[in-house]
Amino acid sequence: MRTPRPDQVRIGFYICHCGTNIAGALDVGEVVNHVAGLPGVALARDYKYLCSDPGQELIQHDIRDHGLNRIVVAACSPLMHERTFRRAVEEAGLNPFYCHMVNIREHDAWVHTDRQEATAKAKALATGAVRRVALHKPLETKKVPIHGEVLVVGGGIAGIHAALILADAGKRVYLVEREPTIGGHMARFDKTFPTLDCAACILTPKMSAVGAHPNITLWTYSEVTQVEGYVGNFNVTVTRKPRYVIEDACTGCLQCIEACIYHDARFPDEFNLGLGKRKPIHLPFPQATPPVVLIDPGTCIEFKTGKCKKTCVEACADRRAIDFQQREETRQIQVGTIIIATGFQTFDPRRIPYYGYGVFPTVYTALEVERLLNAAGPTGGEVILRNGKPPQRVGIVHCVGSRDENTNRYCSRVCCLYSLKLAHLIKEHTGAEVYNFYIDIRTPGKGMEEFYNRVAEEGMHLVRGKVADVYPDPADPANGRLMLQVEDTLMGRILKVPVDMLVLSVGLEPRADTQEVRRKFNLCCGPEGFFLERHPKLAPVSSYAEGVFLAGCCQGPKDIPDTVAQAGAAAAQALALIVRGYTEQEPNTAYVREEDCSGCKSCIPLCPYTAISLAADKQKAFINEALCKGCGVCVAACPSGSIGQNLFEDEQLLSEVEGVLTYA
Amino acid sequence: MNPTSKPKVAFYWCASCGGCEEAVVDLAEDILNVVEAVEIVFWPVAMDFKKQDLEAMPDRAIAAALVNGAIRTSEQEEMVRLLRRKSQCLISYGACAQLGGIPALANQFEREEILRYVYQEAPSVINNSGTYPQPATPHNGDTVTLPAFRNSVRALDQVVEVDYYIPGCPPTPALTKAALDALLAGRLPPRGTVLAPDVALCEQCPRLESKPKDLSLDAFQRPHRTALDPEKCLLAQGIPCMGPATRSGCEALCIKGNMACTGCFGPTSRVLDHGAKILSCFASALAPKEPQGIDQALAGLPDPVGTFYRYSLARSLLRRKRGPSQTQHFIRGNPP
Amino acid sequence: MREGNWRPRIVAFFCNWCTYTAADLAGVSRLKYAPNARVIRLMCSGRLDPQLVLAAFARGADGVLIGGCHPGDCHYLEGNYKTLRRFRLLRRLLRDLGIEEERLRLEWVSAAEGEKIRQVVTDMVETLRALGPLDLPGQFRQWDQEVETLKAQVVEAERLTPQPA
Amino acid sequence: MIATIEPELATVCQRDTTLETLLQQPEGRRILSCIQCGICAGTCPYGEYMDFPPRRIISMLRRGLMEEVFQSDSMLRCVACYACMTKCPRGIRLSDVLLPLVKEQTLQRAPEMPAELQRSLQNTLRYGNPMGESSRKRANWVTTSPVPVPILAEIRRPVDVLWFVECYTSYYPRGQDNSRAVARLFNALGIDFAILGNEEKCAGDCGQLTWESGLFETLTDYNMEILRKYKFNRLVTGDTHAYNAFRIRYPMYGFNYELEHTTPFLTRHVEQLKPRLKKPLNVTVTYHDACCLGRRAGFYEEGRTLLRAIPGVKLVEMVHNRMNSLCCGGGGGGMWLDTYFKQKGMDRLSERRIKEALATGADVLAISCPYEVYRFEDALKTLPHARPMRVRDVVELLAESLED
Amino acid sequence: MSVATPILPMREASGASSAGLHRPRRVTIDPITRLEGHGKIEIFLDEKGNVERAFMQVPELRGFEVFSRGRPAEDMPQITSRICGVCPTAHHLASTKTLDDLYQVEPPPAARKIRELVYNTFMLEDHALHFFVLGGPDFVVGPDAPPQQRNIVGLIQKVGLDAGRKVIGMRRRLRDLIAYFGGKVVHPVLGLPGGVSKALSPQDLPGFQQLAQDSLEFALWTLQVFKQAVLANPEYVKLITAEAYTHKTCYMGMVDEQDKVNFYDGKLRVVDAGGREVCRFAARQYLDHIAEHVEPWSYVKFPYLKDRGWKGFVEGVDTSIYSVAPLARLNAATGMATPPGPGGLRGILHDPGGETGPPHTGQPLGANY
Repeated sequence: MRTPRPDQVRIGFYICHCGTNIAGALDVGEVVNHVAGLPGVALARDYKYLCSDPGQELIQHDIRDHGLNRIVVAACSPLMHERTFRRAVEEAGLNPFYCHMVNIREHDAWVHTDRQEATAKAKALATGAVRRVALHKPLETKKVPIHGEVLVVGGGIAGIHAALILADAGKRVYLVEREPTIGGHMARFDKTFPTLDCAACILTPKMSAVGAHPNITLWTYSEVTQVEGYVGNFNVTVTRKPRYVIEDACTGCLQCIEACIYHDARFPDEFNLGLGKRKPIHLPFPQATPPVVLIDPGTCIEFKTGKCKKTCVEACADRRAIDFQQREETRQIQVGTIIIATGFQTFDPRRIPYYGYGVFPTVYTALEVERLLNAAGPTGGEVILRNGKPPQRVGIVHCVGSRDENTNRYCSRVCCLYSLKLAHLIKEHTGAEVYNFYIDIRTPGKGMEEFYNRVAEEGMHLVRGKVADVYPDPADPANGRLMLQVEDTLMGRILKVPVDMLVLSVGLEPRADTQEVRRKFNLCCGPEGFFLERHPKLAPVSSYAEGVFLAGCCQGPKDIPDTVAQAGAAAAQALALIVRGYTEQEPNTAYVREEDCSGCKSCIPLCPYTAISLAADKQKAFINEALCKGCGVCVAACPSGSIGQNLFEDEQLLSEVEGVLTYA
Repeated sequence: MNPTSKPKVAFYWCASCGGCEEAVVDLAEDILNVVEAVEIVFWPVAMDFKKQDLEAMPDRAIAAALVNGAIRTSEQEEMVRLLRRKSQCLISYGACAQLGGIPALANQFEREEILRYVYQEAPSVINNSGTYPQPATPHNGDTVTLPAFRNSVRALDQVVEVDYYIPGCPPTPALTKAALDALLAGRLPPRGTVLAPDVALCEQCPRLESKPKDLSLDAFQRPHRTALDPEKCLLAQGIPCMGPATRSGCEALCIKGNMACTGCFGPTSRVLDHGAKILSCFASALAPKEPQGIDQALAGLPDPVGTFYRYSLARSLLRRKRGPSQTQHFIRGNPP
Repeated sequence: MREGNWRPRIVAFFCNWCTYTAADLAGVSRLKYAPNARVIRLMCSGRLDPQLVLAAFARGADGVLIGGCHPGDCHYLEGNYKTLRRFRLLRRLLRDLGIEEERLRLEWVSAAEGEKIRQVVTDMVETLRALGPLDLPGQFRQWDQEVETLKAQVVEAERLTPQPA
Repeated sequence: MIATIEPELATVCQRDTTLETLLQQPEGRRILSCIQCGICAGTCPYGEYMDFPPRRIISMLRRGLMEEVFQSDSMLRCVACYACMTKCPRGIRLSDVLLPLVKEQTLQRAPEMPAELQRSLQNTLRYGNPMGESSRKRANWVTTSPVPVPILAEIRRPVDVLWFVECYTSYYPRGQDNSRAVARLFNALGIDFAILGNEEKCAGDCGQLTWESGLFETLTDYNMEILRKYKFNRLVTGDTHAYNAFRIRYPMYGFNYELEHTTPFLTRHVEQLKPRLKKPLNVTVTYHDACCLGRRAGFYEEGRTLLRAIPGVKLVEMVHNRMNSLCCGGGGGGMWLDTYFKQKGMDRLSERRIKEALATGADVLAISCPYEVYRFEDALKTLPHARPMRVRDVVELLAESLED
Repeated sequence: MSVATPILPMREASGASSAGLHRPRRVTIDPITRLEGHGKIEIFLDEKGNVERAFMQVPELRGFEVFSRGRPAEDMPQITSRICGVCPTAHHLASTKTLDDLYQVEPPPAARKIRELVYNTFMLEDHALHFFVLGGPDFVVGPDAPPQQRNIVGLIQKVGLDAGRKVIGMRRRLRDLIAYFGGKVVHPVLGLPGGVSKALSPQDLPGFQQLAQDSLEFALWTLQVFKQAVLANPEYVKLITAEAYTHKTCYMGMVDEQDKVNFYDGKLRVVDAGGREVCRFAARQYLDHIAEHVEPWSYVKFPYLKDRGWKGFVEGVDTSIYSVAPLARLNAATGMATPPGPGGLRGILHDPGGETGPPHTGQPLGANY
């Protein structure tokens, strides 16, 4: 193993106090003294906050004044600040990859209780790093070009907002939405808290902007089926489900719907959660974007029997937009960055049997009530129960499926506020007595507490207690009146509250197919199942996959303002990458030492990115640096040790192993 | 040219089989020029010089000493230290001296186990009085001595400083000739070099083209279980062939004999542990993904130590088996 | 290393994307566990060369812990499958060389499983404490005693014999 | 939160837990996390009759004001129906740990025990059954069984299934119908079974109504002794209370046999049983989920599977069913507190439940716990109802349909 | 292991404790040379200078029996051949035949022929090595020649380069045949249970046939050399037949059904010093007939005839010690299986000493040709 002569290497060792995070848990001075004595170490120092500007300047001065050519920083995790210190070292004129970090905070100070042991471990880890960095070679970060296009997955408010920002910035955006129209959950809401402005009024202009925007290619009723490649160079396969209507030809005149042989709408309308009816050929909702109808093969007679008179086709004779032969298509696109905005799904209250959802007709979920309240909804804004009568007494139960060991442990953050909003709207529409059964009213955010006071002042009954049982009111079981049994914990009395209508404020949870989507985009999931952000505080919209960003409720429950803020942030970060035009990739790619390679081809099949090929003329293996991701699998498998890996050379790792095993 | 001016050369063999001596004899006609060029002052297999002759020589009198065989007994250790003292250039000749060779497989067993089995428990031995070879046996007032039997087998450079290595079991005549010529002409590479190509055997293997670029094995085969295709790469047929991890230089003799390479030329200079390296290469080439499938695929390698460290156990990172060995189980007939 | 204050030393090779991040998460969540594991970061568990495992043992490690992503989650698609294959064979090799199989351990840990890091390290320290020290460097010194005696004599002899002019 | 046992905890809680030490144990730490949501009080059938429903008990415990709680008789009104524990969003094991501990202190401080409860507990201690019948008559019902019922003491050989019959199904006639049905079913399935007969004593679940009563201890030691005398693969019992005592409390005393209740046991053999169920019953049946089989043990669908296996049975559901079922009021000593409850002006839960059963218009109320047959038949007598309704145990209905 | 005990002048063993005249003197020969294997000879003389006791000590042990445990069966032929690098083919094929026995398989005729060809070729070139390189110098250069001369180098200088080249060339051609089939000549790899790993391709057959012819001539030429160098020299003949070099032991050799010498296969036949058959057994039953004796002064174990029991290092008709190698092969057989060439071997052995009866002369010196 050829190691440089010790006198050439002058190592600067820096250990950070990180306030008291590190200094509080281990003896920083002892580590400095120990490392100062190691071969090759020219300078060893500790400092309160190395990642601060003065801290970085300290290092830069030392490099110049003491002629240091290697830097070891013992502080937090390299995943946090390695880039920071490398940039600082580079500015001081030293190759950034002569800088190496030692994780003595997350892996040592924060997780060990015995101060002596933690100090010994810090010394060992530092020794390992010092020996390793002595063998580091100068490297250049690899600049990988970034495609200018962006893929936005999910057409809810998050996807829409992100797409618009990017498109307005002049970038080409592919917006892929699984439903026939964009709009997501927000399109179903009536009003939005706390300002009570109508959801459609603030959403539809953005939707039509998306529909009309030259830079946005909108693919609704489509799904991403495969993603390959890496940041800057993703090639994505999108499958477009057949609408049996040609998008470009249809102008949304809806003649075909009238002409459909089903005179009246008979089938449950998914958009209105089954409360309203629709025909086989239908438009999800009036402001749907693109304003293009679609035919549901499950209910259209032509698909069942093939003998329908196809009156719809006649109605669309001139434009001939209807095409029963339409088949599923797949498209390949090349994008530089991806924004995941796949949203959430509401908790299915059937999982809590004692609320009687699906058993008692007068029990509704909050989303269904949003449709009832909505002027464009199935009842034209009239809150009419399934038995046709308006309710006099309405109970709203908070935290359905949230803050509960048996369902979801987390608080869904938005239910209290939308429950108050529903309470206000129901009272406004029907004048009914409204009871809100809550555990804690949580109103974080601007204008929320004021909204709570305003709604309370309108005479809502706020009962602090979780509804324990729901059963038909023994007094008149006939017309669906329900009895809610609940303890008012502030009064300390069990109440039996008769209501005509029960609204369940269901919480937000990850979509059912989260695991499948996670694998496609190489993401990670947190313990509750939402996509895991790279860092909860410092990188909330970046994911673990480089160049893939998260926005909206797919990353965790949040309200519309936060969702839009995140969408903006994700768009900004994507834009940052695109504008820069390249991403810097750690130069940790593998390389074949040609004179040593025997051409035994053992490495070739191991590379999942097919980066290794046989140089035909020389019968030697060759690694295409652009394709190589730096996993190092081939390096470990090369039987004659002829493949090296930048930044993770065999001798570097071996010296690190020797170092960490020394006894401090 | 009077004999004294010719450079003196010595050959010696420690725990060896004499195959390396044969390899020197196999220089055939070339041995004549060698004999012309040098004066062999010590070569037990072919010349009657005695230990005292060696001891009588002044230090560093021998230009080059080629020592083969691993170090197993104290006498061998003594001889190599003596040869080191007497030679300017000590050359490790053959796999045993370089890596421990096949005798080093004994490092999987303890000293007492070996002696007890060889002299007591072997089925052919009748030794009711329980005699064992003794370091000293008295004989009317005098004693007859035997060297000590070390607990571990060592490669040459684990006992004395070694200048060059000529690999192989045995080294090929061509390799030996090239080394001797280089020695005589004084054009020797830096100390510690292995005098053989530093590239794996596949480069010289006639079957390299037939090795697929997407080899993915479902199982390792045992040579006597499959009909061996004389043209196709043996590893591609599932036979564990150490070629990819072993130095070239032997011109793939075993493969020309239609059998797999067993790794006698040792690893390339960049490899720290021959066995671990080939294990990594073989395991990475497997196809199954879950543990049971993998274990089934690996059933074709029942003896990892014997296959991967056949010639290099003494120079492996772990050097020998630790703690009480498994032999007791063998002796009572139940496998470990 | 007297038996008294011996503490098992574990070299932990963690994959950068999953296990190393989980260890960071364990840190961020302030989970407390034994300080015996010293973590070395690799880009993928597939980068771990069995030679490094043996080198770790040979240089004094009492146990080696390999951390990789769950099968199917590897950031490089299949790196962890190769780790699993090498691991199954390497354990058998170690067993045949008298090193207990429990000293080498492979765990799949995803980025969100900080708690699993705590459990695995704590459990492995217990196992190693039961197994006792491996201390190969000490074994090597002990094994080499048998050649030290003769070496001393030869050096002594060389010192005594007058060198020819 | 079904009363399952945490994997890492061998039993629900250490045996020697007291209210003082409770908060240091894992179960106690969970109590500290109670968010006072009131669902336990809300769902408690007698919630409105309690000064200190479970929620208030926890808040008083956390403030150290338990003396005041012990003075009130709230915990005497707890019928251990597991509703509060099942719905608790923090997963606190109220009915298993906290409430029995409080009930014990309440009883110790109560001026005098309700007479009927006092007598039944003493009977259980002295005669091994709450009825006070002689333990030598426990196996008399065997003579009336249409099929042979082997008794372990007589056959003296290992058996596959040890059938732990329990008190109500041994002594009371309607209980004996249940036993005879079970015997016929075992016989039809060719099960190698035997009973302890007179050697059997009450498993003591209801006696256990208080956490650490000496009574329970003596019964447990006795039963463990008897069980150790014989060799068997699995212990099957028709009594849901005994089943849960064996499952949750007995492990603290070393019980680790295979254990099953008759309902899930028969469900496992339903395919074998179906061809033998020849006689159609042609009745509409509504199934009452016994608290100790449903909420406490998690067996909801098994009873219904058996009922659907019977030809001519139409199954209808009551409003309160499965995990939201309404208790018959017999648990936690409630069996012997009817008079006491009446004095306190509390309506009887069995009547509440019967009303709901009648509302379904079913002919038969199917039950799966031996306590319920008396309570519901008694409630049917006191409640005026137009359509006649029979109360039958699931096994009785199966036996009715079984070919001779 | 072919053992030749060279004749050496008595010489004061250096380092031997010869202090004081009355103590018996001692001669140490360390190491023994011109043979394969390590050895040391300690000779103790009585006052009159006669040999009182001699020890032939083997100072080396590797323990093949132990470290072969746990190895896959099919690897054994390649491991066993490392017992000896001069006669690897013998051990290799012996181990291969054991695998045939273990797997209960019979090699096809072609494979068997290849094995026999390789083995016989090996016998020829190995004996040539002994006759010319190892033992030869004693006769050609003379036993009293100085060590610098008494070796192959001295021999070639005496008999001249072209004879030397003839020997070296012939051996190389023979060894190339073995390398053709076995991949390598030292530690061949052809042995597989139930056959060999490589076949003979037709175009190479003529070459080998020619080689067979040349090797027969070479053998006869060697015979002439033996006659001129050894038999023609009365001093040597006297020495060979001298009492000191005659061992009357039992003789073991492999014979075919007709009791003719066969190198590859057959039964092992043991005759005693008087030529009477002691026993005959298949190699598989070796444990019933052969046992090993252990002495404290040597790492080697001493095989002996089990039926007769260990009787110490004695010779004569009823000793249990048996010798192997060429002389024993002849004594144990009734003759060679192939017709003798002109002036066949039989003639040689009869002339000296003129004893009649089956050629069981005990001349170990002669045993090596």
